[in-house]
Amino acid sequence: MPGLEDLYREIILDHYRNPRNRGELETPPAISTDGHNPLCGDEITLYMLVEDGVVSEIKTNGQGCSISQSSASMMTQAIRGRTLAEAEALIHHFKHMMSIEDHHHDDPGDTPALGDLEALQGVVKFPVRIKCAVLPWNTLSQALESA
Amino acid sequence: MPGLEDLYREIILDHYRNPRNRGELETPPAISTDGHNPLCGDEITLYMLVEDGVVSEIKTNGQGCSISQSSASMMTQAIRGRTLAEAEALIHHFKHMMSIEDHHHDDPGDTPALGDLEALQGVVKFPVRIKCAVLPWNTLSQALESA
Amino acid sequence: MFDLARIRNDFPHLQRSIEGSPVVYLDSANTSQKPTAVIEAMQQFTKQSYAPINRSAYRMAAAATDAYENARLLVANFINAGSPDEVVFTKNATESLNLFAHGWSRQRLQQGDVVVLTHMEHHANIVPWQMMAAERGIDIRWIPLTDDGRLDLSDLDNIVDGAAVVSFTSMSNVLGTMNPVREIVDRSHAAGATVMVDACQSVPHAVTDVQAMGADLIAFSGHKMLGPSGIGVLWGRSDILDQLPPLMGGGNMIDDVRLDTFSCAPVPAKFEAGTPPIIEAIGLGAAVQYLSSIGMAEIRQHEMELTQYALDTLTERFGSDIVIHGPRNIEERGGVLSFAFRDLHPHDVSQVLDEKNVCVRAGHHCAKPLMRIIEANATVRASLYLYNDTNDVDILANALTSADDIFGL
Amino acid sequence: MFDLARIRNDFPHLQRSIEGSPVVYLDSANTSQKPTAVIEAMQQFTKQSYAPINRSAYRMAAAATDAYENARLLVANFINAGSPDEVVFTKNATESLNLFAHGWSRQRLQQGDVVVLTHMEHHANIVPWQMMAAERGIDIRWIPLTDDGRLDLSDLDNIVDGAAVVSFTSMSNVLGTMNPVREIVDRSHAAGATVMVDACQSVPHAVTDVQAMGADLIAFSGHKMLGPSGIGVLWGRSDILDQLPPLMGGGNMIDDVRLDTFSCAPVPAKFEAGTPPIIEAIGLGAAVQYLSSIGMAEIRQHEMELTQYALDTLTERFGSDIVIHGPRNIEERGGVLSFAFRDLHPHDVSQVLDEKNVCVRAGHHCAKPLMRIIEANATVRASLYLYNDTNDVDILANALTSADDIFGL
Ligand SMILES: Cc1ncc(COP(=O)(O)O)c(C=O)c1O
Ligand SMILES: Cc1ncc(COP(=O)(O)O)c(C=O)c1O
Repeated sequence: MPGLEDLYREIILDHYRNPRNRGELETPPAISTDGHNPLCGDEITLYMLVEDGVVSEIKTNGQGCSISQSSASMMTQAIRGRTLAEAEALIHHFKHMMSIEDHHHDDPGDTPALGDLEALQGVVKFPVRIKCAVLPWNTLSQALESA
Repeated sequence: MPGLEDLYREIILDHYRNPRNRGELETPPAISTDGHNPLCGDEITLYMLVEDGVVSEIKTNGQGCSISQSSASMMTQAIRGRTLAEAEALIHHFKHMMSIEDHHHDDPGDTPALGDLEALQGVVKFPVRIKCAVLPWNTLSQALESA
Repeated sequence: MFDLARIRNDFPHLQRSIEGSPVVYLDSANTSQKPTAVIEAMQQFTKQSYAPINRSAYRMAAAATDAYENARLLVANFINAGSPDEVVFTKNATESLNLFAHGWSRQRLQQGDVVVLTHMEHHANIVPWQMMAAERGIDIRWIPLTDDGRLDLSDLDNIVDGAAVVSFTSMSNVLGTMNPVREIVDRSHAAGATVMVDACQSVPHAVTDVQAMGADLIAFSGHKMLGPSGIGVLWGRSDILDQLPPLMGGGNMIDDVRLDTFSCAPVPAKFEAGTPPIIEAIGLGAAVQYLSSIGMAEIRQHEMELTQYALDTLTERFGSDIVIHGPRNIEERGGVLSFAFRDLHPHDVSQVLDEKNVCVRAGHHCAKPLMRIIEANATVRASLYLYNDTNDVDILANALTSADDIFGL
Repeated sequence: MFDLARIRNDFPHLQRSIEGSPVVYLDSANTSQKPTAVIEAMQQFTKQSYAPINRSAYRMAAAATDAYENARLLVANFINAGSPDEVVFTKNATESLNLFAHGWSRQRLQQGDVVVLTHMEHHANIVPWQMMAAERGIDIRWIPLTDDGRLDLSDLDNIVDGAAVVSFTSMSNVLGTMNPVREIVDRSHAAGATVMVDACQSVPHAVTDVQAMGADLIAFSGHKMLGPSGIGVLWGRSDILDQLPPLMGGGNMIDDVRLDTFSCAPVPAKFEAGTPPIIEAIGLGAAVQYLSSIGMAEIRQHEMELTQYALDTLTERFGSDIVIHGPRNIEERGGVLSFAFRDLHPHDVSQVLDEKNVCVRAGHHCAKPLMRIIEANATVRASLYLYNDTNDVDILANALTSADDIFGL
């Protein structure tokens, strides 16, 4: 059995205790999107401001477990300043890491590095928690659709 | 296991092959009542003419197995000429024999003898067939209610 | 390879004998016996892995959820569904049929809209529509029968013309007739109808490929295909299931619930309110694995041969004393033999057969409209499955002769 | 006598250990484990007696029908029903609740009619009524909660005034609160309402006497009371069941079917369309026999003691770091302990507990409206049953402390 240390890496707990980019943005000009996980009740609201095809501001709000919260926090860091295409690529990249998507866009040219997010790799060993990690990303997907 | 000879007594087969009082009566003055057994599809129509509190005429029609048909045939013989109260008593008596009623009106004064019907006693050993034997009697019960 | 001796050995209940003579089980169209593989899978799961599914997050619960979802995948593969999400677990085929009939009618049909059924439907594919006819003013049209017990398709295009729904059985549970499913589906689709197939009698006995079949939805029951009681399946194309409202509300089928309103989870959860048949899904999964290990084509082949043998044997032995319903051509029928024997009532025939431990069903087989049309208030029905053999048929035939002794004919 | 060691021995799944440490199963409010008696009864029946019920007439089929009806009788006696005909087998409590909510609404309720629920209902007793609110224009009124998680009955007479139906849970699956059922029933009856009790959480844990309870209908599930998945119960007074239309149509529920119409069989068959959960009924019968052999009063006594021990232990160990929902008075609560632990998310708590093989549920427990009212988006819930002991509680408490190491609090 994988140990809990695989799940609760120091960097994850850090993002959980000190979430980055937490809060709201004024809508409009920003857009807001709600996501939730019916199994555990986690809820997230994502605020995103897109200017010239670039995510210039992104914030999240809501309630959730350490995994969904830290995933959201790290996601905002990774996404801010990215183009919409890069954001899409990152979503696929992340879902691939979570082993819920087969196809990996492994052309390094258009796939930004995951950075801190690599720490969430251990979640794969705890399949029930994958949904927690992916919640912010699914919400981002939705947000991009309406952007 | 009880043998089939307990079920298919000669007298039963005789009533099955040569049903008594088969046919219809004009309604009115007679009343008619339908009964059926949803399990096996048996259907019976009972015609009854009541005059001065006495069942002066009774006939049955329909389709059914040897047990329901012979039971109907014997029933018409036993009921014809009886008062309504006697008919009621016979129903209870018969159902008691079929072991589906606890209380037996065993005051011989008001309980007519079952006669040929005693031959149906063997049906009790074949519980699935009890419903067949009782079908005409339940139909008679209903007819008496509306009489 | 189709190894009959080994197959028979897999079914503990068929090993039984009553008063020295073996049990001859000829009632599989009603419900089938269960192989050890299914019984063991359910027992092992209950003893070693039982836990809630879709609700709790600990490993045991996650493993149980995986086992349940794996059963869905096994069933999906068994019928060649496009995705496991198209497979809904219900309590039986009857719930599957009601789910569609009620939901679709309430969601989409108006007074005067037409639903087409056939004269050979089981009550489970009639009564739900009659309920909706009463509630919503829907009209029911019927595809009639030919004299030899097949669907009379000569006027089909007229009958389905303008119909909103066509719902019909892939195989009659009374006549044994296997219907030309693809043809009816295509002609119904051409008329613009949504098509449901009651596949209760075919899924257990032949290869099922929902994509090749072309229907929009199919329904079947676990207990007729070696699985346990308490579980049925509704398969539907995802765009249809997305539009279909749930029959029941409660836990698991929701996305969110507030005091004033609720929203639904995606399919298939939307249709699985409450704690589902967990142990039963494990059993059904084991059943389709068992069936696949033998091969559905091989099972169909065996049943065709055995049905031919039964038709030949009974006709040779009893000539005009026996009237067997349904088509003669073995390609067009399954292993269901409904018959009338002399002028004896089916109930009496079944009683005489029971004396020899031959288990057949006597009655209307939950198809009363059909019975009235074929002018029988009941039939005797012997139905065959992979575990039956020619010896079973011989015992049936011998037992029938003993009716002579009793009824002195 | 209540012999805990022996009881624990009766549950094979509780004998399991994962990586050397025993499984501590604290999720019985979700679904219970099954004793050998139930597993064996189902297996024996499937191996030696499986046959169709209510359809065929041979001895094996008659014996299976008797076994099924005997299970109904056992359940009827278990809840002190006036007659076994008042016991309807469904697939789960959710179906039982839908059956009543949908049927009664469609048969008897009009736009503007009032149905009263409580803020502590499970989705299974909310969503079916919301569906009917949308379909029929029914109004839902709510009985609110007190601060300590009991029903606030101070305004009850006003709330139920003019209500057609009052439907409420006998015990909250989140707060553990046991409601004063008889009082609510009487005051609702006084207002002229028909009363349904969702008895899912009380029937498995305490003596149930439907006649003493006074309600018109109750619903519960087999899988929470040592029985298998795939079976639930609706009990109703016969005059109510007579008036209630069926939820589904099909075989077994009919009296007659013609092309243009059908008529219903008497209760309980009217509500049991299709092949019922046969093997599951056998299992549920064995479950109530097992429970009765131990004694429901004894089980309640054991759970009260254990719940008190758990409340004391957790409060002593963690003081204000743990917030346990629901009433403190042990007479007013069952063995369900929902809590918040420090500021940790319930999902993380359950993960840490799982590491020690402690199985608890973390989430909204299918009661989202309640969760919003108590301002938690989730709780950790440990729930106790007859097979739990003080050692289980100690392991839970120890496992909670290990959260410190991980989250460094
Ligand atoms: C209070 C209550 N009502 C209803 C239900 C629904 O029961 P089931 O899922 O067995 O249908 C549950 C169980 O989750 C419950 O706890
Ligand atoms: C053709 C057909 N449809 C529907 C059913 C109903 O199946 P179940 O009773 O399992 O719901 C049956 C089985 O009796 C059947 O043979």
